Amino acid sequence: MLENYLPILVFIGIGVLVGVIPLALGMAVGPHRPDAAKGSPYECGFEAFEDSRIKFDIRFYLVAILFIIFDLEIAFLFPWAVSLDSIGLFGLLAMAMFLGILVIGFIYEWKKGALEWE
Amino acid sequence: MTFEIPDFVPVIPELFLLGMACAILLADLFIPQARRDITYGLAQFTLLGTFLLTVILASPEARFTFSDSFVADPMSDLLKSMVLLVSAAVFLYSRPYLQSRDLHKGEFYVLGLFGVLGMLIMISAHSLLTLYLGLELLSLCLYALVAFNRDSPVASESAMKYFVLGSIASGMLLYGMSLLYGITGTLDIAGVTQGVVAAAAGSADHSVALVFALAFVVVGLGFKLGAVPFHMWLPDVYHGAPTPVTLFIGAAPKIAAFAIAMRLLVDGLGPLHGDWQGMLLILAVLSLAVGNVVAIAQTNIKRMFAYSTIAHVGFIVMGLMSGIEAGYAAAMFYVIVYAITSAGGFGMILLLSRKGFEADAIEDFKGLNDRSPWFAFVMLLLMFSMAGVPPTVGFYAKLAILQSVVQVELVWLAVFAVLMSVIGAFYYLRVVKYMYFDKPADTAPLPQGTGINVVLSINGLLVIGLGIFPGLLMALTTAAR
Amino acid sequence: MQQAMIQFWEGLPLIVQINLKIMAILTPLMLAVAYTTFAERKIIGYIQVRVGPNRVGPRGWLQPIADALKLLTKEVVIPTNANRYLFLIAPVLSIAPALAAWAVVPFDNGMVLADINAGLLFLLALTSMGVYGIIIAGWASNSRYALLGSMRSAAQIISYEIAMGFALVGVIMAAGSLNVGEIVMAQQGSVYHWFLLPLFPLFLVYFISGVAETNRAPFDVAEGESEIVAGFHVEYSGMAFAVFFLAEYANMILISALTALLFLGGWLSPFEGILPDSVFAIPVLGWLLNSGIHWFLMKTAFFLFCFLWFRATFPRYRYDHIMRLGWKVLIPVTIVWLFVAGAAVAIGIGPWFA
Amino acid sequence: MIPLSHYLVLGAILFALSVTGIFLNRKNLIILLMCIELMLLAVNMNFVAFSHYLGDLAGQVFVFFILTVAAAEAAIGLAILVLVFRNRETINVQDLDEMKG
Amino acid sequence: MFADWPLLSLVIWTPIIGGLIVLFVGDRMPEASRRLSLSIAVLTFLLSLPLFVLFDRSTHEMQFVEWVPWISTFDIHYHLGVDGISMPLILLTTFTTMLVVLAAWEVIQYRVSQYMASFLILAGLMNGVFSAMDAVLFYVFFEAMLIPMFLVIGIWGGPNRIYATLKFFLYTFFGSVFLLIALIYLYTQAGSFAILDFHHTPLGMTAQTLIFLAMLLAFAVKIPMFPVHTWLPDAHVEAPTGGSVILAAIMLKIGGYGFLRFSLPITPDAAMALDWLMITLSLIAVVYVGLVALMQKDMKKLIAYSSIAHMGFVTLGFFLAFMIYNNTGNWQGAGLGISGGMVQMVSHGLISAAMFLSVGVLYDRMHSRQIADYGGVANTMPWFAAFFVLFAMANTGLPGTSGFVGEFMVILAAFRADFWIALLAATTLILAAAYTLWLVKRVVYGEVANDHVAQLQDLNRREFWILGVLAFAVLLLGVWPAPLLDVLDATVENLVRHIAVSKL
Repeated sequence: MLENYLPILVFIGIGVLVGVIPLALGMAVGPHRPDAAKGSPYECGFEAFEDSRIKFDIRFYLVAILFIIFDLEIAFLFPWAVSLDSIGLFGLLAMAMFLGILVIGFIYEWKKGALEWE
Repeated sequence: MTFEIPDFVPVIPELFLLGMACAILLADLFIPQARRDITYGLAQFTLLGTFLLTVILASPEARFTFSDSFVADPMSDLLKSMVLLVSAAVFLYSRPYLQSRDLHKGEFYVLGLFGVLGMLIMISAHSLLTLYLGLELLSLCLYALVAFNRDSPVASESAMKYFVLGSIASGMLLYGMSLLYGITGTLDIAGVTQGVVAAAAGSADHSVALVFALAFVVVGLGFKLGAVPFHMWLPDVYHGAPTPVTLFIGAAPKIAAFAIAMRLLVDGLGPLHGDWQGMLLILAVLSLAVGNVVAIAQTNIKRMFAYSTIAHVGFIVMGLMSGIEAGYAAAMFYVIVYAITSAGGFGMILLLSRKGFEADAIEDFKGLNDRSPWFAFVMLLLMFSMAGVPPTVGFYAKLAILQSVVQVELVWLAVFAVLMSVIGAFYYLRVVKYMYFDKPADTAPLPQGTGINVVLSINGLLVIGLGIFPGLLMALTTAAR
Repeated sequence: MQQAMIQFWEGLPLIVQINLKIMAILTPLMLAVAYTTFAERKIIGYIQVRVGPNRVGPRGWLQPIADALKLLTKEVVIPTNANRYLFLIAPVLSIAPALAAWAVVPFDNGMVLADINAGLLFLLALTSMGVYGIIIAGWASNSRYALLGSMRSAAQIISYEIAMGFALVGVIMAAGSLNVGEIVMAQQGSVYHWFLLPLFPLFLVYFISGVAETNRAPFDVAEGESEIVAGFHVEYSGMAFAVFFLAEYANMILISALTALLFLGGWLSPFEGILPDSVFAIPVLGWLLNSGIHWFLMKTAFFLFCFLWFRATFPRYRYDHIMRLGWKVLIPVTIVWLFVAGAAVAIGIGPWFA
Repeated sequence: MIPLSHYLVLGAILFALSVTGIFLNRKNLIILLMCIELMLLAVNMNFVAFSHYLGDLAGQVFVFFILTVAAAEAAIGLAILVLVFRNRETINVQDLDEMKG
Repeated sequence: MFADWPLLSLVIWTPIIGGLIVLFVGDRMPEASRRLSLSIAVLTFLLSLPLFVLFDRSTHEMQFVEWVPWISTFDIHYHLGVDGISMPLILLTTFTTMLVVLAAWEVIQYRVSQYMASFLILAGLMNGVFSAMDAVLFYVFFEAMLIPMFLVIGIWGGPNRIYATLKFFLYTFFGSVFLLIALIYLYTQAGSFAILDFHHTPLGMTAQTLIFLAMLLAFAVKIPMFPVHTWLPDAHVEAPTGGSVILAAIMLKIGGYGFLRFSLPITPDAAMALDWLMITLSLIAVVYVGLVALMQKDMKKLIAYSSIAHMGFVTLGFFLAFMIYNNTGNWQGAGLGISGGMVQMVSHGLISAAMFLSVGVLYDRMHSRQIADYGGVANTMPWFAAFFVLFAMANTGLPGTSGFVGEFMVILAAFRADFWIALLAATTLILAAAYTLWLVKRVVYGEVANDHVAQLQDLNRREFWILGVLAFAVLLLGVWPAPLLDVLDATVENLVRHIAVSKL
């Protein structure tokens, strides 16, 4: 059972290698001649006049917050969906209720304008 | 595998509340700001409806459902009724305040209703899981409510503190629960009891682990109740939150917190009474001392109430600690009385506040007797009730607790408690002093003819009415145990 | 001979076996990635009535190799104020999950590296990992454009991930399993049994989300050359950039493969159940018409083509439109269809939900 | 088979880490939020381990609920954090000292 | 016909409910509330008279008993009843309340109805204290009393009223919480809150001692005894006249009553063991506080200290019993001390009320209580001077006044106990004479001290009647104490019998 996961672990390791090796290779093979202009962040020809770690729109937070909630609801749906055959009508109704509450929250967000990006 | 359809009858009040809360959440979206009172009306209807359902369905038998993870018994019936009534009063007191501050939004009521739902679930929890879920439902609503005034730096700061410390508390409680689960192999409260008995009788490892689990549970509960040394959040939250929210937090959730303490410690970990008695004893002593002493130094009445709450929690914990049925009943009586009294106390702050003016300094009560003898009198009753002076009901609450403490032969603790009450009396008296002996600084007339005045009066009179006839409520709490 | 090979194979240590298997997956995959870039330029070229790259090698066939060599010899510039380690970790975080996800992708019945029951969960988890690479790249670069690009990109990805997740739930409901192989087998029978039909809205949602997840046109505002000059990887050069590039194409192929597996029956033949069994007994033709890895590759290739096709034909979406589409169209559609599918399960509408 | 105690020790270490993090951290509220999440994960570790060794599914169900609650908590925590930053222009833990007494 | 009435309840609730009505009549109609208050006070007094008339003097049993379940959980009952020691005090209460209401007639102009209501409610509560036969009920009345008194001193008091009233409240509250613990402990031992059950509950010596000390704290603060007496001068000085009167005349008596009702019968062995302490403290009160009184410049303070000294006499009388038994081997004369203490309490109730009212009369005119501001008042206020001298004489214990009877009885008892104690106690006669007469001399006699005194008006009719009635009572009790003694007899006798039996 658990040994089925071994290939996955190995694969992840190899995946990382596939990322690391070209990088290392590139850094080894490619030239290395840094200068001030090269090292400065890209700025369409202007000098950077502020810290580039700027404040960004609060909506990104909002999206993150909503995502957490919804993603988790999905996590709930997964086991339910798998076992739908065996839990019968009651399971279905229970999940319908669950989804109903989720939908209520969704409607609330929608009406409150949390989903707007004008 | 098929599922058995659970018995829905015991949860009808909760289901009604849930359905209505969802409906209100949606309905509120389509109600224009000018007619926000509809939301308010619906919320009140919901609370009263739930109350009626609770009362109608009440019975002296314990009714289990959802695989025994939910129980409706006399204790839950009583505590739920109280939670619902107190919350209804809270909503009533809050409305004018919110209206005058552009805070009158449907979210307040919806969050409040969900919070109440959380409390009901806590009260009826008969499994670690439901207990935790109710607790979190309540806590999450409260965090959001504290931050309700989005433009207030103090409110957001206190919300943050509340959130962080509340989450830590939940984490502690959960960790304790996880150990309990590991030791007893079940989440069911009754099962936990059996498991604890078996484990305690078993190997020494198990009993060490049990005490370990117990310590975490007690710490978590201590946080939630606001007992010293886990009280740090309480003054800031009381102080920083908008007053209606402070009122909400200050009143009903204490009942729920008491309920989970009962379910967990008494019902679940009853066999470990010897172990938790000592822990609670320390909590009680510290709470009494810190709460009463620090309250004296406060100038903000919300903060003062916060420390006074801590002191009251000390009394409640004392009742729990006694470990006898009378003590539990006494603690229950105390917590109900406390909820009623503090609802009145905060209601009074709300009554005195108006647009652009927060009556949250103790000095704002100056000369209240000249402005309104009646409300000064009501506040007087509330203050004396908190101080535990007869004939107000606060006295019987303390009496019952002391009685149970003396009964388990901890007379020194009773003496300590009453000494601390004497110190406590001082700051309550200070409020009375401002009201009666000083000239008013603020001469604006009090609002007239609103429902608040009536309910607040009833609230105040309840304190003395219950003081003259405490027998009924006491009988109820005794029967609920 | 065959016997000997099997014996030799079984004699190898497990870890070597696994590594060989992985190589067997990775090598073609990397080749596919390389030639997808080539195909992209060619196809878009033809759609735009150009010829595309045709200089390097016969008809330009060596172009990807040349690209790779060029990138390899370029300097990997690390901006002065960048967070060096995060800056270098980001591309790795991008590509590793895009590749590792293939561990649970079945190519044919039983032809899968790791036959795990939580396959779909694993896929969902790994595809979610990609967003870390983007965020970290944007943050570590210490450039406004990169940061803005990464924020946009991250917000977009997680928004579409919800719709994607809901769509997956529909598939699981129909299949009753999280094992990708079993999901494919649940679609066995005939082309009507494929989930494309009962879950058509979910299929659309899934594929659109897939496109958005990979930041491909028309949802490529994160790169948005005209506004934020390549977005989160603006500061990357040389092989560091190449790795991001690889990751993007690997993800495209993965999404295409998954769409084929989840909705179009994977390796199952469209003729199954339609043609009489006797046809499948015909030596070569029968093998071609019967289910097998070639069907899976063909379906995948089709969706991959769609990716390129979209890029060539659709104008870029505005950012608020993208978010609106994700939240206000796709999510409601999936939720509604979940209810429909739930009802279908309750009633037992065949052949999918029986 | 990995013995139960390993998991428990891991859980305990995670829990201790999170508590330490909460009490030592004076700089950044986000770290606090992360510590809280870590705390819940430590609990989850315990529950899953116990559940597996007891052969009782209830523990895993509990984990599911804890995850949900953790998500809701994180959402509210982030929202409050945003509010704090908007009102105070800082998320430094030490700067949250407007109320005294 | 009155015998069937729930007289005690009436005496308690008539003034309380009446007070609430007065409160609602409000400050808008001060005249109406004054009249209403007076009629309620008079009605209450009339209702209390049957208690005296119908009192069965031959028994120590509780009379006029009322018994209704109240808080069933703790077996607490609304249990009322009076015997020889409580009945006179109830009468004293209702009587004094009338005078207080009258005395405030013109003087109090600020928030009249609240003032009147406070005193009426206070009267009801004090009657409750004296008639409660259930410990919790007793405690409820005992504590509830503090609230109106707290307000009375705080609202209508002098410049330093807030300090005084807080001190008053916290001292008494502090003392009484120990009583509460003791009562709760007794409940766990006796199984009920009935005071009479407490009397018969056997208790170990440690328990008795602790309970005795707890109760001592409560009652000593109340009565007050040295060294917890310091709140009293402050409270008296700051309180309005009515407040002082009630405080001195009745509230102090509750301490004494508590000793008789609780300390002695519940913890006789501890009381016996600790009687030296009580006697010492009493003698200190008598002698030392008497000396302190001598030094006072403020009339009210002087009377306050004199009250403390007199109450020292009361406690002395109560606790002599054991010493008499120890020194003589029998209980002969023990009752004399206790009866003497009781008579002294009643008498002091009248005299101190009269003294404070007299000072109030002066204060209303001059707005000063400093002795130095007066002199030669007799010249301008002859009637007042006459009354004042009479009360002063009574205060010193001049034969023929009520003050004499009690002191004489206590001193007699003291002689049975110990000569030296008696001697020390007797010094009170000299000390009291010294400070009281010196006060009289400085205030009443001599030349007219200043212009203000010269402009003083003599008593008006209201004041005349108030003082007159008091003077009559003082003299009546002085020359014919028999009715009071009759009432006390059976009860005191029973008390002595009770404490003679060890509870160990």
